[in-house]
Amino acid sequence: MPFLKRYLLPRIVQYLVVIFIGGTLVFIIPRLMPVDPVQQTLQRITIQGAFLDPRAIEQIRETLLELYGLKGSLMEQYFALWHRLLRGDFGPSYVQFPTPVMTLIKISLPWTVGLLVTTTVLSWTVGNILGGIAAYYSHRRWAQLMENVAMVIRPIPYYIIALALLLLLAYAVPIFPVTGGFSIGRSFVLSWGLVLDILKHAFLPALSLAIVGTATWFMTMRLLVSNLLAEDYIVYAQIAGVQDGEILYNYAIRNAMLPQVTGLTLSLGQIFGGALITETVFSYPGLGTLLYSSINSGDYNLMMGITLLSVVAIATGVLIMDLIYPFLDPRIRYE
Amino acid sequence: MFKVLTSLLRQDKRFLFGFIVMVILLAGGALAGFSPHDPRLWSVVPRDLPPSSKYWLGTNSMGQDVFWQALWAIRNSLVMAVIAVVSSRIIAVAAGLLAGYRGGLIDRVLMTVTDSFVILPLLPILILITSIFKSRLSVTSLGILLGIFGWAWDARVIRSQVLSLREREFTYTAILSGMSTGRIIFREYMPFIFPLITATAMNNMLWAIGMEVTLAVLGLVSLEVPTLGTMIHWAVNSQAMLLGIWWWILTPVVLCVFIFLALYLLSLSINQFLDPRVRVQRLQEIKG
Amino acid sequence: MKLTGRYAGLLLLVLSILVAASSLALAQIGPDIPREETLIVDILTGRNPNPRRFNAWAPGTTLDAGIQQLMLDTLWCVEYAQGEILNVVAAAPPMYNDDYTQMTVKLREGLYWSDGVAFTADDLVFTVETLKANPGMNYQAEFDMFVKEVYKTDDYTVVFELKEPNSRFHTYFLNRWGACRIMPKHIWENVDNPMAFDFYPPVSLGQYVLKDVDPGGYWFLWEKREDWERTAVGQLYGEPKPRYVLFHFYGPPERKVIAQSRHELDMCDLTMESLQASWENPGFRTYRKEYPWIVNIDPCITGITFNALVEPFDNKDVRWALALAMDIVDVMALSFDGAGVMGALLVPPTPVYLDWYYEPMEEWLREFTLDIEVDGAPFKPYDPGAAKRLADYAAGRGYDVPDDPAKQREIFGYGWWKYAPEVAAQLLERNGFSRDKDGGWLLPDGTPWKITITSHPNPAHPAYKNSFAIAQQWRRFGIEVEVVTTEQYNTLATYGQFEVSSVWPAYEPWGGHPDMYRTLRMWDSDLHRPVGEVTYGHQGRWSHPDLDVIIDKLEKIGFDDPELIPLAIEGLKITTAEMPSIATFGYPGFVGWDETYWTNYPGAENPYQQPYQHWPNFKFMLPFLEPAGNK
Amino acid sequence: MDVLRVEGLKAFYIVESAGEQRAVKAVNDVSLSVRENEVLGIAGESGCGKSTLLKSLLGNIRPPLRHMGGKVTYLQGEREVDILSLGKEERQKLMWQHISYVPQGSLSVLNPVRRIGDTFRSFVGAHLEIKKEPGRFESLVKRHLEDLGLPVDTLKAYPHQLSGGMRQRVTIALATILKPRLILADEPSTALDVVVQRGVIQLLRDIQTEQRNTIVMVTHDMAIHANISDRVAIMYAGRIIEEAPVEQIFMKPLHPYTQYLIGSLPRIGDKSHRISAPGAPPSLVSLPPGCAFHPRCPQAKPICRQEIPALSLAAKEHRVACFLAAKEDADVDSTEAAGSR
Repeated sequence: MPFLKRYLLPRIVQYLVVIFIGGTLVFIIPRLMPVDPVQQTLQRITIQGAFLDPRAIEQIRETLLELYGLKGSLMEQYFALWHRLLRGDFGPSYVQFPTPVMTLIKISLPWTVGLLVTTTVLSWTVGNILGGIAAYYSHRRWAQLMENVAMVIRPIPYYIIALALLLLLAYAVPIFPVTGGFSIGRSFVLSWGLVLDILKHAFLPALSLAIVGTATWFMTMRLLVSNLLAEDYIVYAQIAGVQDGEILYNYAIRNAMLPQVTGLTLSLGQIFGGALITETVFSYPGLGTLLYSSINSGDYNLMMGITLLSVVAIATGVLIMDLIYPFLDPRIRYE
Repeated sequence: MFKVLTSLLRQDKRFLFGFIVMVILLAGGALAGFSPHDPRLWSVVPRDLPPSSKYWLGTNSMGQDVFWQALWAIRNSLVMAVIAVVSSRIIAVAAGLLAGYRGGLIDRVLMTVTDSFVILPLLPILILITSIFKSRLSVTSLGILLGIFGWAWDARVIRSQVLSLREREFTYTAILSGMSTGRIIFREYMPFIFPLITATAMNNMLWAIGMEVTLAVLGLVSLEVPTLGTMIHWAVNSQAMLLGIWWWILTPVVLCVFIFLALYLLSLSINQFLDPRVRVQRLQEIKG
Repeated sequence: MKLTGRYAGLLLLVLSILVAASSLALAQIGPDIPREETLIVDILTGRNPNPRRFNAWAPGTTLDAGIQQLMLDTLWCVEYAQGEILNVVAAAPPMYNDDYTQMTVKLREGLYWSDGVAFTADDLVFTVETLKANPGMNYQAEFDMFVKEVYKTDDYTVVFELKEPNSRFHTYFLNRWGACRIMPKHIWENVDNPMAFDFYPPVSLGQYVLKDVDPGGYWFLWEKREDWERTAVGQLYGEPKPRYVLFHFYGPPERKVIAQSRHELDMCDLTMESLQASWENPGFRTYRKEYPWIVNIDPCITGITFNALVEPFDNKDVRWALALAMDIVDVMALSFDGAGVMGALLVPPTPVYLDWYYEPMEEWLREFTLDIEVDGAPFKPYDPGAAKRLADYAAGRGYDVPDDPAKQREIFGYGWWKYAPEVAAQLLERNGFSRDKDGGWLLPDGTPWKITITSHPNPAHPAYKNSFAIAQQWRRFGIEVEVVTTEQYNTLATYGQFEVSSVWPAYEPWGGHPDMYRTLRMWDSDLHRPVGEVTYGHQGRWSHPDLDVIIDKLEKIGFDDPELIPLAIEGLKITTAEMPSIATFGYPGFVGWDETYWTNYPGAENPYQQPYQHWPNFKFMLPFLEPAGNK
Repeated sequence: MDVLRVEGLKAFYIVESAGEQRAVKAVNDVSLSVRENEVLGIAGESGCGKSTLLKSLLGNIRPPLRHMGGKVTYLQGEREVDILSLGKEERQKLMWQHISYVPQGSLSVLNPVRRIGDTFRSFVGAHLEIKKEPGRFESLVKRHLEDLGLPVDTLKAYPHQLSGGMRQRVTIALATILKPRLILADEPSTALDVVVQRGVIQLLRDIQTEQRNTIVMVTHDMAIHANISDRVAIMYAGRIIEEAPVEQIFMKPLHPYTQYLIGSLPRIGDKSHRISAPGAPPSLVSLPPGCAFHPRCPQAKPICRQEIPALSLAAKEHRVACFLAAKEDADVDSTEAAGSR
């Protein structure tokens, strides 16, 4: 089948290459860092222990190198990495030794996924619809207003937006919680109250992400649609008296959506890297803070685990996207 | 060129706005050299003063004049962005031309690498790298680092342009007339590729400036070099928002907005001037 | 446009539901936990990514979210506000034999684990034996090295037979900011792999027991035990007042300010700036109610460390020159707006150490000279008037500062080194340094002198601000300085890959005991390693034969020997004359307390206890807090 | 009876370049009437304004094209409506059921991501209530395609799956599904090869016979006009310069330009050299004074350089705008002359 050979096969090869490059990168980069995970652990012990005999530290160091699997040459470590990864094992966290990296990721992942999937999809949808509308009715005053607002919001550093929201809605007008995923002491039994509670806590981080996300999608979509408006099939449909709503949705947005869908895949894949800044600002219990603290503490395995997961997720997302793309764009299917 | 500029300035209000803002910003950056203070010295002026006729944008908690700091920040951020743009353009053009012109295996290999760079989660990787090199991350090296990660997208755009050029008549004519590959590329293709380079450069510049701010907020760049990012870093960590030192935090934020607006509007009208299709083409390239 | 309208409507509906839901319950804590019976405190070390791990004996477990404060009491504990050592689980101080090869511990009677099982000598013996047998666990190496045998003589007496003499073996069980804690034998004896065991839900020996944790690791809720009197603190101080203690990490300082403004955080650590931003919060107070607000009893000294193995910092004159090129008043002004207690010695200037060391050494300091002549007389670098200069600066900033010199000394410290750039220049020039035409310093080989300071990456950490402030001094003096803040600064220091670092200039002493062995021992020459190797001594890699002799002597005398202080003073004279690190000021603790729900915090006016929530001693404070009566 | 009357229509492209406003006079004072049930051909070189004229007839005037004057009146039942003064809604109501449009370039006019059937549905749905009557649309479309001899399967296809000829047929089917009284066709067969072209034209003709509607056919291809048109109007530089029944145009062209146009057509058995008009058509931005054709006209007289000839009756049903052909009608409307300068 030529479709298989010309379309599918290159994409699967691509998929494997990306994962390989990603895995190699996340193996090499941390090892270039002067952070020594054993040293970091020793430091924690030194801070926590009353007084360690200097000679004892030498002994602990040896033991830890052994336990962490950091003995042996880089090549050996590198092969050990792929060997483990193929079994879906990211090894133990160094800092939280001997807890497996997977356990830590599993604790944090649901929060990040919950927050980011919702906001990404929401802002993608809203941004695209508003962007399409604003482009279609670009001469109207409200459309221009929307564009100007988006144009000003877009470049403000996200960190500032998040912080400003927090100060505004948790400090100046304290209607939302400052931090956390849900109320303290609330039993974690599924109920309407719990759902509401989680939503309430997720609201500010979600809002901050949605504002920026919507503005970004809005601007791309506006550009795409305004370029499409000169297309013959849109002009033709307009002449034929097809209603604006129909043209906007089935003609303009449907066509402009194609690149946006790919964009969505890419940004959904980024979830596994965590919304690093969001989570730091709102102290949200997700992967972003986990990743950041793992970098700070030189926890190679945890770093590699999260980054690699992110690479795999994006690559898989893009692969799936490539596979279903022909269904979205009939032109590709019959190429 | 000059004629194009004047006609764009006269007929396109967006271009006019972007141009004026950009000229002001560039002039500001150039003016930084005349700063009466070493930007890395503290306690050169009284602390925490609001804007006044003496200190146009007030002073910060470290005893620096926000106005002059801002000029330095513009200069450094723009220099950083330009370096990022130039270096990423070089890679993108080289990869795009080679892949598009040679085709075959080279094309496939190059495009696979390119796609990998598009897909890799940039922020975690950049954080990893910057936390290694932080101490040595000057404005120049940060620019180059961002350049290394910012080319992939545009290499694809250039490649597809070359692909379509290759199919055109004049390429065959040129080949038949014995023109060398280099001459074909530079004499025949460049006029078509150059607009693409300009168009993608603006977006890349915005990306580089935004990335610098993110990394600086996380404290991952050389903090004593004033850039838009480090200005925000110091202001936030000195609680400028809570303490009401708004002139300190607002200055870099407003500058960010203006730089973005200027570059965005410039790129929009330049694109339109060159070819209204380019932008769509670029965005549609995502699907690869 | 119909469709858009519908979307907007939907969005508005969701929004209003959320807002309505939010305004119903404002507080962070759930409805079942009464706020007025709960003390909410900050977690110093941040989010705990593995919140259901309570194995305090494996490396890496986060301890300061309740484990060390409320759950696992230790044998002894340092109390540095009063300068004493408390017997907590132990009933008495340790008893050594004459050659320090045997240590006997008497345990408190009537203590119970939170699951109702009695605490006995078996628990302690089991703990030591278990740790000793499991490589990788905390204290395994130490116990392996020193413990020949551990056994009980009765249910409340444990004897340690040591392999070699060790006059300070008990300090492994002396809680300063961590110590060896005791395992409940009845739980751990069934554990196969003590390293992997999570110990969840945990069993407590303290007055509180874990009630709930955040799966995300941001908070830990502890509840008062019903049998609180069957604990060491119960026997010592009685019933703790809060029914719940909530450890809650809010994030960077501004978030703590916000939380306190909402009365959702009672005790926390702030920074100078966030403290200033907190004044509008009703009920807010600091350690001192007036300027400089900070905690002055923290047993750590800040400063800057030279790498003695790197040129030109191997030269004592260079180190002294850099000290004299610093204006301590400007350093403190830049880093904390003058709030701090300056200390010239490598000893934290807390009230007890001022009594033990600064007071006795003041006369010596005043007369101390460098071997360089200024105006024909040996130069005396000590400046007893530095505190006054700092006080004048603060007054100039509009703060209320007492005029009484004695009060000023108490608030700002005893004195520091003179700001004498010209003497510094003299010191450098006689070592071959020179200046270029712009006044920039050149190394003896004629190349420009550039110093890189490696520092802590967290803006909330004192070392961060301090290194930038010090960089300013040297830059003004004509040296090119770069500050590199990096997560790796500690590792870099341990490997000796630095020139100048903001790691602790000297190891912290016990805090509540005059013994300086803990500090001085780190400069022992046999601990030092070349650059590129991990050092187990002080990262500055400086040592001195005379100091080695003093360390040897200290090692041979016991913890309560009257010679401790005189010996330490001799050691400190050496570290002063040699200037291996420059001490600047005591660790400024910017504590912020909210008095809306709780009062009688141990502030400067009544320092009955150390003031932090992250120290193990926090538990001793709880019986003295008073509910403010607000609902 | 005239189903469409164009009076003094002017539509210019207003372009700004280098800060100056310039008018591209694409449709410049065109008057025209279309009778019921006829095929009116509009011919001319590319760039003469014929496509713009069609756009204006459709009321599809959007920047940079601007309506500068004149009326386009359709007769709808008993009612006369000026399409250029209608609101958007009303204009759309007029479309497809009364006026329809077959565009040029069939690939680009069909939505690439929707099936042909969906495009039919949205076009029909815009004018008929098909949602409430299930099956009505399906049977309508099916019958229509069958009538036109098109396979019903094409409804399931995407535009790019069809051949160019099939796409053009589909476009024609799309334009005629609601049996419009008037079909405006813009180069419907350009870019197709000759055999396919013939089929497409034949299809249009069949439809016209079947549905008894009126067609305005714009194409530069005189052969097509010969084939299908009843009357032909020749455009040059934004104006209609000659208008006559098709036989008259071919047999007795009066305007020198038309003569060149006809003269350049290949004829079976004629081996003589074909003469086309010398020079190139003028720029619509700066028209020459007087008759726009005079620089290319071998018989130009002084008056041709000064005044614009009006379109006037030269023979029965035959009107021409040329001082040479209609000497008796030399008095020129001075206001119009001023307006076009």
